[in-house]
Amino acid sequence: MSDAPALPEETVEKARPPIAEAWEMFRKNHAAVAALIVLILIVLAAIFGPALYGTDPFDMVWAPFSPPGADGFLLGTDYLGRDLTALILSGARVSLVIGLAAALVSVFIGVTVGALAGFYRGVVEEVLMRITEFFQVLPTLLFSMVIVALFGASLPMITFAIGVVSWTAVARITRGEFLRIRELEYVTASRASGASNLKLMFKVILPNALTPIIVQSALMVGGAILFEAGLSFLGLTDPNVVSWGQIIGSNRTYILESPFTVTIPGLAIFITVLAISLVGDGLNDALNPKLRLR
Amino acid sequence: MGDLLNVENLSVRFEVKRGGAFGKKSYLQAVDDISFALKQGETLAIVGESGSGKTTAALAVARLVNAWRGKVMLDGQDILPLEGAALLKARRRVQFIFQDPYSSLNPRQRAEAIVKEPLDSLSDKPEAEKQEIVARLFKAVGLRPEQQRLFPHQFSGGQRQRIGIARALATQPELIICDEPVSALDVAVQAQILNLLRRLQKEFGLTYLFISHDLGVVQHMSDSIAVMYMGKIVEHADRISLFSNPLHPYTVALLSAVPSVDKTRRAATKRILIPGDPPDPINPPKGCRFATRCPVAQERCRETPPPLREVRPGHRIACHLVDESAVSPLA
Amino acid sequence: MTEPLLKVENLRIELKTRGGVAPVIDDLSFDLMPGENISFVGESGCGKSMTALAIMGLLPEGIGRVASGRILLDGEDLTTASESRLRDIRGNEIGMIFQEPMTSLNPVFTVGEQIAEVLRAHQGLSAKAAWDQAVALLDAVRIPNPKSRASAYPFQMSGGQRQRVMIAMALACKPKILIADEPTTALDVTVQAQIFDLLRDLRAQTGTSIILITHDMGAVAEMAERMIVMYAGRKAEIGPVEQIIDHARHPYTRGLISCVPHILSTVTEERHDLTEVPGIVPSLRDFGQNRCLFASRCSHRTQECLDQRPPAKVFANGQIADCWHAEAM
Amino acid sequence: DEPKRGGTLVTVITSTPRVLNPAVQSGIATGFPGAQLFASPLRYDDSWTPQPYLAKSWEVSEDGLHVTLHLVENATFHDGHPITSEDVAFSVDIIKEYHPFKSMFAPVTSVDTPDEHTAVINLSKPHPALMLAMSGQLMSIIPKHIYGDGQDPKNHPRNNVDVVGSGPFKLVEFKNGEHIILERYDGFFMEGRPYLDKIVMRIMPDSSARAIALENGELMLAAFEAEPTLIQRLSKVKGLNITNKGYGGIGPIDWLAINTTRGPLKEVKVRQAIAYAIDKDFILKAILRGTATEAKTGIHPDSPLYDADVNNYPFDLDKANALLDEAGFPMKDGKRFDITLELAPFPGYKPATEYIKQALSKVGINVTIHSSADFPSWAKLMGTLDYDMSLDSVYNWGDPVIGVNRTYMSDNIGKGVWSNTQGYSNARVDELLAEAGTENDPEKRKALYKEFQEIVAEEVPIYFLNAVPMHTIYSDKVGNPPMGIWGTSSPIDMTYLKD
Amino acid sequence: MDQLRSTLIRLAYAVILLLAVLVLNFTMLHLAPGDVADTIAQSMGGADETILNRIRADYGLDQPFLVQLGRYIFRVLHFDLGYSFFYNQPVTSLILERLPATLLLVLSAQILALLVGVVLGVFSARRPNGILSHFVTFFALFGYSAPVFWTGILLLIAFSLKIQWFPVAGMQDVTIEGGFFAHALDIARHLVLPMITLASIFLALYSRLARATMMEVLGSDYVRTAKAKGLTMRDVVYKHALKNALSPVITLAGLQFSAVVSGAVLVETVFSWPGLGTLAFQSIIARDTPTILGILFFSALVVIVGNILTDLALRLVDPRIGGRR
Ligand SMILES: Nc1ncnc2c1ncn2[C@@H]1O[C@H](COP(=O)(O)OP(=O)(O)OP(=O)(O)O)[C@@H](O)[C@H]1O
Ligand SMILES: Nc1ncnc2c1ncn2[C@@H]1O[C@H](COP(=O)(O)OP(=O)(O)OP(=O)(O)O)[C@@H](O)[C@H]1O
Ligand SMILES: [Mg+2]
Ligand SMILES: [Mg+2]
Repeated sequence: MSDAPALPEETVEKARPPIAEAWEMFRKNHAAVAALIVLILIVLAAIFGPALYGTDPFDMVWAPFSPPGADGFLLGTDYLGRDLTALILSGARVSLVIGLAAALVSVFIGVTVGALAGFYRGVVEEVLMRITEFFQVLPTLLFSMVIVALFGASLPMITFAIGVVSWTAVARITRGEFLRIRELEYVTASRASGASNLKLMFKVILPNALTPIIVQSALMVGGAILFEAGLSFLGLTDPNVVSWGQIIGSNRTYILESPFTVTIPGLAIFITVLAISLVGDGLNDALNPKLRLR
Repeated sequence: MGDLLNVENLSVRFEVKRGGAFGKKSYLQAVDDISFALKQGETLAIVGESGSGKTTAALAVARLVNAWRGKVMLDGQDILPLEGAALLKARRRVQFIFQDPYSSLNPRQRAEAIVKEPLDSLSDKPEAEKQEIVARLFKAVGLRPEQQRLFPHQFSGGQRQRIGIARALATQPELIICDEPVSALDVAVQAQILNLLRRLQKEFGLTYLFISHDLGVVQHMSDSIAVMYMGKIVEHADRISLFSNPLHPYTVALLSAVPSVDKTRRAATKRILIPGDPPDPINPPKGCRFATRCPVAQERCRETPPPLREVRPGHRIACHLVDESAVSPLA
Repeated sequence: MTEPLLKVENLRIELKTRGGVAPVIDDLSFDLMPGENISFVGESGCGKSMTALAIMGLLPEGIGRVASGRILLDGEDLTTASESRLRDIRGNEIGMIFQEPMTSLNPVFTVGEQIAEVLRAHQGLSAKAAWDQAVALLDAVRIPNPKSRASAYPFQMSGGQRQRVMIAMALACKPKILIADEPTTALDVTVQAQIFDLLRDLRAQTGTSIILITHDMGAVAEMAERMIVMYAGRKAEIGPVEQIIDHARHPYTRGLISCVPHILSTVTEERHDLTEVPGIVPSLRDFGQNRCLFASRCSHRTQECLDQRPPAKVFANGQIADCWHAEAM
Repeated sequence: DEPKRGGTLVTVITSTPRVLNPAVQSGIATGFPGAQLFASPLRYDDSWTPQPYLAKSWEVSEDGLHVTLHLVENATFHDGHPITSEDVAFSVDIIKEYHPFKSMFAPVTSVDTPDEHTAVINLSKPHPALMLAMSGQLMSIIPKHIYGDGQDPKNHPRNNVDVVGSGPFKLVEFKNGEHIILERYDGFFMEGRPYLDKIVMRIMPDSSARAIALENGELMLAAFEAEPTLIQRLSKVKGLNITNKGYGGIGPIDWLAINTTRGPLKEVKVRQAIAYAIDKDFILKAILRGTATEAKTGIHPDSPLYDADVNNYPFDLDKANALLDEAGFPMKDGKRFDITLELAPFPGYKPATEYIKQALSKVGINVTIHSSADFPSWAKLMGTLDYDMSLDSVYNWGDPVIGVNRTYMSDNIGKGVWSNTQGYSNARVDELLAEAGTENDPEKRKALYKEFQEIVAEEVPIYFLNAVPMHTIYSDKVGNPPMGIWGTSSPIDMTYLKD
Repeated sequence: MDQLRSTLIRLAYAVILLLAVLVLNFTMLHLAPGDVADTIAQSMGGADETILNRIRADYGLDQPFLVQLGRYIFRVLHFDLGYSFFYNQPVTSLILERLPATLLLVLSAQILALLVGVVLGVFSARRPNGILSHFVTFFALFGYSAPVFWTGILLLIAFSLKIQWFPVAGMQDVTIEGGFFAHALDIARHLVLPMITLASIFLALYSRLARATMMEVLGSDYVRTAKAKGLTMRDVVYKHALKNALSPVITLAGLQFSAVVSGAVLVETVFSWPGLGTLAFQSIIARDTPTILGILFFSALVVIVGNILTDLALRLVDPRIGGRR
């Protein structure tokens, strides 16, 4: 061996956290990157748009049903002559906040329930899964209509109602992942290393179960926005704030007169949810180790 | 020297449900009343077919599944009833190396964190010292220091297994349980790991409970061998006795089934094919578990289970058909 | 001398990967005689399965392709054959069994149906005749109670039984060649012995040639007449099994044999360290370089090895080794 | 055009009626089918004049305490039983007992039936409202032999299925949420009527859908359409006609109800300031797009009792601000005080509610809109006077005694929704209303109501905005659309289809 | 025997589940201010207190909560869902009158979505980078992202108003003359738009999933085996692969049953479809407790029956289901 010629030095792999690799993968997905940019723009518009634009969305500024572009109103005016641009901008805020908050609520409930059920198995699992099934059997929209109808259409209540009806999917996914991962040897290894149940659940298993949960939560933000739109459309909403769904709902009566008052907020929802879904898809591909290994 | 590990009448059973969540409960006795002892610094191998209960027995010894009955004495102290701090102390002494180098490392931890985890949970050493230990371990298992910062997926299978070994060594355990540590590896890499394990054993005076289904590996690694069939130890002997004079029909068949490059061996052994598959572990046969496939089974084999008894010094066997003369019924 | 049944000439298979196109099989040639059993050995990822798939015309679509070389079956080049001709050949003239008996059978059809299907497709048998024939085949592969087991689903069978079903399926049309890609790696030793025993018997009855892919030298020794040792997409050594085991000419072959703790007939107290082949297989990226790909792990390495691809050196009885130092071994 | 027999009229109602029997259920959903199924003693033309219907003639005694009805002789129920004075007496009993409008027959002490075709209604005091109460859907004659079987008439099984009516049409099918189908009753007592063979009433809650259906000819007639943009749009469609006639009887008015019992709204000046701050013109022109007439008092502008000369509150922010200052609510940081405005849970109120919020903010009144998702929640707030302001509508139902008194009488405070939910109490108003209720002389009666209207206009317990712009839309094919004061809540036996 | 036992336990559990749904919602409905008497009063153009109290007494609304709940549960246990206060009709008959319309809408939308979704998924899985595949991805995202009522409104504008191909509202034109066939055709014409609207969401889900599983299945070992047997591509794809790819899609479809009932609320509202959805909406607004509960009960029942049907369908395509949990 001593006389053997030396080999070129082996390249040492850089220590890159999985998140960096995921970003690398994500960047390759052009649709997802474009969607992310759109999404960021929408969020920025929601945060800064109303202040920058200046017009009070509730102010009647012009003749009703002025079409987009006419009379200096980019998106036209609604049935009270309010500026649709201002409405869309404030609506973005409410719709996004509800989307995020409701998704958080359901992720919180879903992950807790799913984690406990998947980790402890046995009676705990039985009981929790029966509860999950109970909520699954309830028709979601009807149930949330009942909640909102009964306890008032305030934003927190709407958010809560949406969260309460949509956590079951997260719970199932979390449980499935926990069931799968808890059987993997590294969990046993952690146990052999003396890790407590709490640590196993939240430090070992949960981080590894996050991928599908994140993807699902991303989709749920979109779902919640749609859900709120549905409730608003039915009139179950807080009239003191504007959301996109509500713009559609209250302008629906006038579609024959001015279809744009319905189409524009519809497009806003559509583009936002589409962007969220595309980002979710991108995340899915980026975080999926199966795809990364190739 | 006394026995480091003494397993007495260990049984493990799992609850299995058939026919949905509300189906009838039944039990699968994965490990059925096994006893063995292991001296400090030695290697006991457990061999047997897939599903014979090797892993389960090992996990029970390491307190990673709950034993149903029996005792696991570590230096004379039964570790099964231990809880809390005492359990953590026992964990420090018994560590585990897993079969699958891919699933046994947490993909979200860096290599150093994986190796350090047992120290974090089981010892109260200062951080600096822990890091020092980790660095030493990396060296001991033949990994480069800069690889500490990598994530598992950036390693090859053999390297991953080295991380697993380093982790097992972290708390300076006395007993290491190796559950098929090389069966997922390529033959070339397998040799590296086996050599490493033997080197470490000598260096640190480790005791191994070594599980494998590869008889070649077992022959190479162990000092004594226990053969399991459907949750029971059917034969237990030192290395030389077992390989040169296997007694139980199952052991004999198992040994004969191994293909070999060794021409003389091929010429010498007559292949004994045992027909069929192991019976349903939930409803095992009531007599000898092997009776359904045994070429020489008799009526009493099907009726009464044979006890495991010593027929020669250090050679225990559970077969009705082997008498004091210690001749295999298949011979 | 009879004509070879299968003749592979300078086969090169390229795979599209993220890093570009890699030659996963690089200049492979070998013959298979009628009734012969040839064995492929090599570490994981060296291209054994790709060779088998190339012969079947089943390289992963859009990823792998035969870049050059020929695969002649009875003189007919399979690399240029039409898809429908290949369909005729698959399952009919060449049968194949795969590594994973657990996943290689379709879980939602009965095993009888899965066997009968081949017969219907290739021999135009009626449903009834095909089924009866399937039952007969199950009997031939020693499945007890074949009549009723034919309507069992794969999940109702043990691993060994499934692999026997696979064999029955592959042999249903009495193919000239049977390719067995690691048929026993997922099975227990005792079951592996049953399978090998069965394959031997069937070969004796039908005269089918077998290409056995495995990484178990012992299995090669017991099953095959000739063996091909593969390394990183290239042939390292080819020749009669006994001769190679006794006197391998390629350092990789040597390593492969000596690093495995083979079970020995006489056990002694003394145990030597196993021979280590240091390092790991080159990654797909490095395949196809003009040098000896084993050089980085080889203790006999010289500058030559790093500069140029080793030539094939021919020895007695058709033993060929691709190594600069083959003679010196 | 000569009316012509035959044809199917496809028309629409906006919600499924609970019950088809108007004797136990009021409301416009029941009214349209109910008035076709059941006949009443009188009917009214479009100039508030009573006409014979089941009663071929009638007389009121000198003292106003006895009203005698002479019934037509050949009238039969849909099962062939003759309609007799017994049935009239029975119906009055049932309506007195079960109909929500207690004031309609409150003074009725008994009904005598001297013969089969004569019914004498005895009153405890003169009751001029009785005439209107005997018309439209308010006094449906129901068969005693069906509803007198001891079952609860309110939940009687024959209220919705196998209805045995007395009107020009009989029930073919009633499918909840889908349609009601009626067909001509051949035994109807009026010779040659009705003209239509069949009436299909589709149930379509969505106004746009109804508009499209009218436009593309799926519907031939729609009543109670009150959506201004749609009315405007449809008025331009060829082949469609639009009228706002036919709603004087029901008399729907949009109002801003004000809780006079709490907070700043206790002050008359504050209420007046609110009235000044609201630009009715904006509501009438921008929101209602000229489809509605202004309403100044609690009596519908179409009613002969309406007083158009009461104090009006022209849009005047200065006056509003001055009044608020006077009332002791000075402007601080652009704000005087907070109040809530209830959004009534029916379609159509949102624009005006949102407008009022915005309008009041201009005089420093910070309005929060509170929405109740369903009716009971809103009704609870209203009925218990647990609200500040609410925009909705109220119906006159013909005579003020029926639909107007309830809002102002101090003995009706907080008795549920559409009672005196303002907590308004004025002794003079109580007196005027009581007196007008028994005054048989039309002129004197009108004077009493004039004074009443002046007082409430001044004190603004309610700020009246406009008559609800209800319109009937019908295709050119429809002859004689219902134009009487009761509109479609009266029989459409004269309506016919042209070729 | 085991099968029977577990089926029975499952049924018992379903009953408990249904009761739990009822109790929870009954309680919630009770907690809210006001009751149906108010709505009844509203529908009558106002009513005075005596009438309101009378109505409350008639319907037992004046009883203590537990008594009301107990009575209700007692009745439900006797297969009586009670009486709709608002519609003055037994709830069961009220719902059964509306159920066919909803079932027709929901089932036809589901079937359409499943058929088209699977077909699109399979085609695009075979050419994962082809035009069709991209189209399916886009189409699926579109279906998922657009609010269903908005899609409905746009379809209405396009197909009922601009080009008058389909009727605006309702389920049938009662004036149509003719026999069964004419009526069926008429209902079909009314069904088209709402069905497409409702199907659009599910189509999105199914085609995506079908594409993904089909791609996975096409890469599986047993498909390779099938190819190695020399089967035609048609057999490989439509026999071996498809049957395996179906079960995840069926599972997903099974999970959608509750969503379907909810989705119907919006679609029915837009198209004035005389189904349970509109009834539910109106009953909630009217606080017609027995009807709301009845609808929840029926939808829960639909979900449970749907789950059982899903299980059966899964058993048909996947023999392993019977054997494992
Ligand atoms: N958690 C569990 N629940 C139920 N049964 C189990 C569980 N773990 C193992 N078993 C069963 O116990 C028996 C013994 O399993 P074990 O894993 O110990 O076998 P093994 O000898 O290690 O096999 P292998 O060689 O395949 O690893 C098997 O029949 C297995 O199916
Ligand atoms: N579908 C694929 N896409 C990309 N690369 C592939 C694909 N299939 C196989 N490869 C690569 O091709 C190379 C040769 O693979 P092949 O399956 O022939 O190896 P093998 O010798 O059969 O290994 P094993 O013993 O693990 O079966 C490997 O490096 C593998 O990673
Ligand atoms: Mg194991
Ligand atoms: Mg392979």
